[in-house]
Amino acid sequence: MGNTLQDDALPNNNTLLGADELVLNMGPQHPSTHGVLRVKLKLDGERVRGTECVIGYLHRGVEKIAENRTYQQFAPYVDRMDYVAAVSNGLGYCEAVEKLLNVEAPPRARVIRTILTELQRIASHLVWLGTHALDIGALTPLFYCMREREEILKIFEKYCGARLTTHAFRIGGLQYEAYDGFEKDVERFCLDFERRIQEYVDLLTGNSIWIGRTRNVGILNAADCIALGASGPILRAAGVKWDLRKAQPYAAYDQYKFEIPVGTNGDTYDRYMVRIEEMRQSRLICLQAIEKIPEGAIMGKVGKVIKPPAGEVYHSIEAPKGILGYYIVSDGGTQPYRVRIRPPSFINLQALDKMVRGHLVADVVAIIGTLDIVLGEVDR
Amino acid sequence: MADDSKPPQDSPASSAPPVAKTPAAPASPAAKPAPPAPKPPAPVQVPLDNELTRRYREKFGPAILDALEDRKQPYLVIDSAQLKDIALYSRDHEKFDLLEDFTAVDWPRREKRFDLIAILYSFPHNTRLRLKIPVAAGERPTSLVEIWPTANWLEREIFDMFGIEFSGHPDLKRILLPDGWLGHPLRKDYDILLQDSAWVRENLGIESGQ
Amino acid sequence: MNPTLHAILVFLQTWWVELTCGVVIVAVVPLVAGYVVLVERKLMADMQARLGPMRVGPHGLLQPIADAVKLLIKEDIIPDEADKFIFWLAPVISMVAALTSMGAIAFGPSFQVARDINIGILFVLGVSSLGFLGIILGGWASNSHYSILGALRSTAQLVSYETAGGLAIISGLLLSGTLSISGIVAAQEKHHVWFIFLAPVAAFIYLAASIAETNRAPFDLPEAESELVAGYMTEYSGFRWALYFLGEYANMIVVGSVATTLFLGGWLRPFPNVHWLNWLDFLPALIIALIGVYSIYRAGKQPVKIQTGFMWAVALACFAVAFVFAAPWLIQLLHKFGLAGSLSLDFVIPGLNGAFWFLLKVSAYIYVFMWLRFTLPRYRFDQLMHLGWYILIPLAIVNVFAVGVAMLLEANGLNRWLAMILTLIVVLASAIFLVRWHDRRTESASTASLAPDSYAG
Amino acid sequence: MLDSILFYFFGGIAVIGAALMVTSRNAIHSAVFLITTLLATAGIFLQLGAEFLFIAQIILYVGGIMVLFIFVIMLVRLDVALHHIRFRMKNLVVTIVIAVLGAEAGAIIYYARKLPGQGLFIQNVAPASNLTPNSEKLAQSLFTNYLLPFEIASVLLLVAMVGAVVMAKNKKRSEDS
Repeated sequence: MGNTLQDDALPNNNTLLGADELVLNMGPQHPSTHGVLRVKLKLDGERVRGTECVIGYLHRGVEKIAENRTYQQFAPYVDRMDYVAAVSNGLGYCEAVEKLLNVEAPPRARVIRTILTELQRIASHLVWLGTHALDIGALTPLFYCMREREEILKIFEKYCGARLTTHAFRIGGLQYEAYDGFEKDVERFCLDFERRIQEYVDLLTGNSIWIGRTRNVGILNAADCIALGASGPILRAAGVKWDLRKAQPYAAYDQYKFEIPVGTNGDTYDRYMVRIEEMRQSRLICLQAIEKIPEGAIMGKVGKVIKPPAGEVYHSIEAPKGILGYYIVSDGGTQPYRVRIRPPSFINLQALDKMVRGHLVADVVAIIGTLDIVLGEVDR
Repeated sequence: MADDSKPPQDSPASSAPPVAKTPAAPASPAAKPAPPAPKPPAPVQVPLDNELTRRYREKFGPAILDALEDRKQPYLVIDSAQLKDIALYSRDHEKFDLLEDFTAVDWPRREKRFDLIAILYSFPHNTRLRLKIPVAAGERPTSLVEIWPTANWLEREIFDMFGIEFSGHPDLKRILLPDGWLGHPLRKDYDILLQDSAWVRENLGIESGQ
Repeated sequence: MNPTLHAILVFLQTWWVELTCGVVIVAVVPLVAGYVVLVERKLMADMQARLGPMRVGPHGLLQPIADAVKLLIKEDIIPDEADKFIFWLAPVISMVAALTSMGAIAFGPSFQVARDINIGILFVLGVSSLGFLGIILGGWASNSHYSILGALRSTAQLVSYETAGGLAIISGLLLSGTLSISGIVAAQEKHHVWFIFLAPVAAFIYLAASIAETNRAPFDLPEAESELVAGYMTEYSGFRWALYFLGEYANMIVVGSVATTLFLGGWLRPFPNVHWLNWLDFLPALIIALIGVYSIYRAGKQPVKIQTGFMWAVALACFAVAFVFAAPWLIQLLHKFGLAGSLSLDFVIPGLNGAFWFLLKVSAYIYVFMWLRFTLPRYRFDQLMHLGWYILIPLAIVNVFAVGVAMLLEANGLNRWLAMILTLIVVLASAIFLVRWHDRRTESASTASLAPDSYAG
Repeated sequence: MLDSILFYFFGGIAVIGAALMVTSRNAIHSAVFLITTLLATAGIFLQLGAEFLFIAQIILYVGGIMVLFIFVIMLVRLDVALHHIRFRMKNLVVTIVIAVLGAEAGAIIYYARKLPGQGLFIQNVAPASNLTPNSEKLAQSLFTNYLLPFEIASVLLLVAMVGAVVMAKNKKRSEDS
């Protein structure tokens, strides 16, 4: 780690062989860096000898903003970090503050939260699948994925009026009751979705080009994953059967049965298979959850003004991209003294260097895709 | 040795305001005075004495300054001089193999104004432990990169946001903010106008754009 | 009479078909290329559960024209560090090569610029491969890393796949015994079979090679969008970019034409020697007329009046074309009633119908290109090279021998189909062997190269 | 008439291209002008009815060799190489070369007059359109009369190719170890 490219200036291309290494500047405006990631690649021919990530183009100082907002005011900001999985961000934040307050959301709220979060996981994985396939040159899955994601976003829209940055949850529970027909919508989506997943599988899983492009590409074994802090599907693809939803259940996950898919090889293909299977499991969780949503209140005992007692708390959830943690320090006031967000994308991105060394430029694209980063979250 | 849970020690001993002590934030006429010190937290934290902390105390003795529990989440306050040894011990013997997060909190009125927070997770035991390392303003704590490679970017972020330099870090430079940025934003005395007025002075040739 | 004028008149009298065809090619190909793009977008949209261009004209029918206008009035950017002369020259080379190579293509028995050229197919291949010069020079002149990587990839790809494609063509040429385009088609007529059935492996190899030569997915590495932004044309904008783009689509038409000529029977209609299928000659007029009827049907459904008018115009154009196609038969009909005197247009039938069948086959070929593009992910560069060198080229060589052997066997009295099937079995067996062998090779290579590196962090 | 127009057209382009190739400073520009010259020569072949020669010129020289030339020029720093070539006696060398070439050209023109036939400047040529197509004839003579030289040339090329591959592989292996 910590490789530095000394020579920042790009050499004239007339001197390609004169310079042993070619520094290729990928991004921040590049079609497949998923936003504004900039990667400086040290190339030997087309083989990558080293990388340096330059990030921060999307930095908005979210953690600083938190110090100047009340607890409720800050909640919408977290949606804007991982904007393809806003609901998960909100869940993590609300639960962290609830822990700080020592309150619990009522059971009904927790089940609805679980359903929405799992739908969001599917949506996030769909965005990942579409863009990842697009990076590898398959144009069509993107549109199929967007078609299904649209159904999920419609449910979100019906539930809280927003599609992308939903701010669906409130500290202490929910603001909105599930709308009439919520269960039916979710059920319809879930029943339909199995068939839809099969479409992606048909297009990609057995395709020899897809296998050639992903198998043995960007291998990250379990030890490396843990050392580099890589979590989520990346860790599971390396064969570690670990999921925060099982290890330290939050929301209502302890009530549902689901499997943790794991890979063996830790390569791009395994990560693909793990995420596909995760979508299936999320679908199963949703189906179980809508079976019986408990009746009752949706808001816990939280006052209009949130003033947690001084102290600190760390709470993390299994976001679609990995461990999403919130470390919140309170000084007893209405505004948090410090909010630290552990963004999974940021930490997963750190593994890029290790994964791409020795691979070709084309693999860099595939590996950035398989890391499933969202720059809004990396840069915060 | 200060910890935020101990109100008597929270107020700084020296009378100089903390702003003057921070080398990376140049004094600016537009800089606001430091925000008022946070109210001393009520003692929600309770001393912790379980097997784990006993083992740590046994091994490191005085380097474990305190062992507390806050909302059932345990944490150790440790001496920054012993950081590396304790980290190594945590990883290898206590099996805290994942450095889940590494960050800092600024307490400007305290003698050692920063707390480094290392959040450790153990896959075998499914437990978390927080290490809290008080660090003074000019101090250079040891880098954890060799123990947990994931600390690389996290330490860069701490440096970027708080100006804490780590000794032994392979490539310590700003990560989220541009290289020419002034000051370290997550310090409590950071003034957002600082950057703005510097830019205005440099590019427009006037004293302040506000 | 003025001798100069006389000379010019003689010249025009001798060469009018060629001149007309040339002008038509230069004038029409860009437009056709634009509409190929539209068709591609529409097909892609259809396969991807969306609508595609719908705004400009009914169903986006005027989209290519809007695109062309947009590209024409766009700012023409030449990078500061670029080599201006070459930067200017490169797209021109690309476009000119594609258009020139069309000169030898026979779009029908009488639609050909270079009619007498007896090396027709070589001409098409050689001249269209010059388009790569444009790509390489453009990539170099842009002075950008993405461009030069695209140019390098392009060169390597050209060298590998031209070889495989050339060998595949040789298999076809062995069967036809001539390089002349009309000779090849005549040979297929004489043999009573399209060469794709006699040399299916060669046709397949040529399909793969031609996709690679036109830089289309899954072999579109020189311009791989997600890796090299736009490859060699990263720095191009406006109409220079459009020239590259048109060159690419014109090239698609060229390789489609070569494949059609060599493997799909050129301008011959299906079963040209079966007389009871002669009614197929009437099909072109019927199909075009049906398109016109469908346009009228759609015209009623257009939301805007001007679009309705446009659809009517399309319908009328279709009917006009259909009428031209049907004219010889109408005149024959008139003859029956003794009305048309000595007028006869029968000589037009093979020409017009030939052009129709030829373009239909080319379209089908291009459709396969598009279909593959929307379905398959992109190869990686080394995989592309391996596919070319380790599988396609050896297979093409084996296939050349196999076709030769089959012809020898046939000459010695064996049934043609039996000979063909026997050799095909050999070729397929060698294909399976090559793929197996290559898979094992790469597997061992990848594990070997990854092992020492995997703990570098 | 058309023939001579075309001939002078292509000939002019070939000469101009050659001159520009020698004089231009940029190696890629030189290559482009060389391509122009080669294409113009190919055009002359076509005008003479030598279709196979024409397409061989295009495929081999322009499509093959020149692409490789450009490939190499793109990869190698030629500006540096040119610096090394400058030496003190270059004017003398240039003068000698020009003198030798001039003498050679003069000698050819002088002696050509004395040759049987029409000499260097042929006055009456058969129109190209009257010539018979010659691709098949070329093939026939290559594979009958000149089969041995043809095969020897092929084997030579094969040897060169294999040799190049072997050399490249050896270099790579020594780099690896």
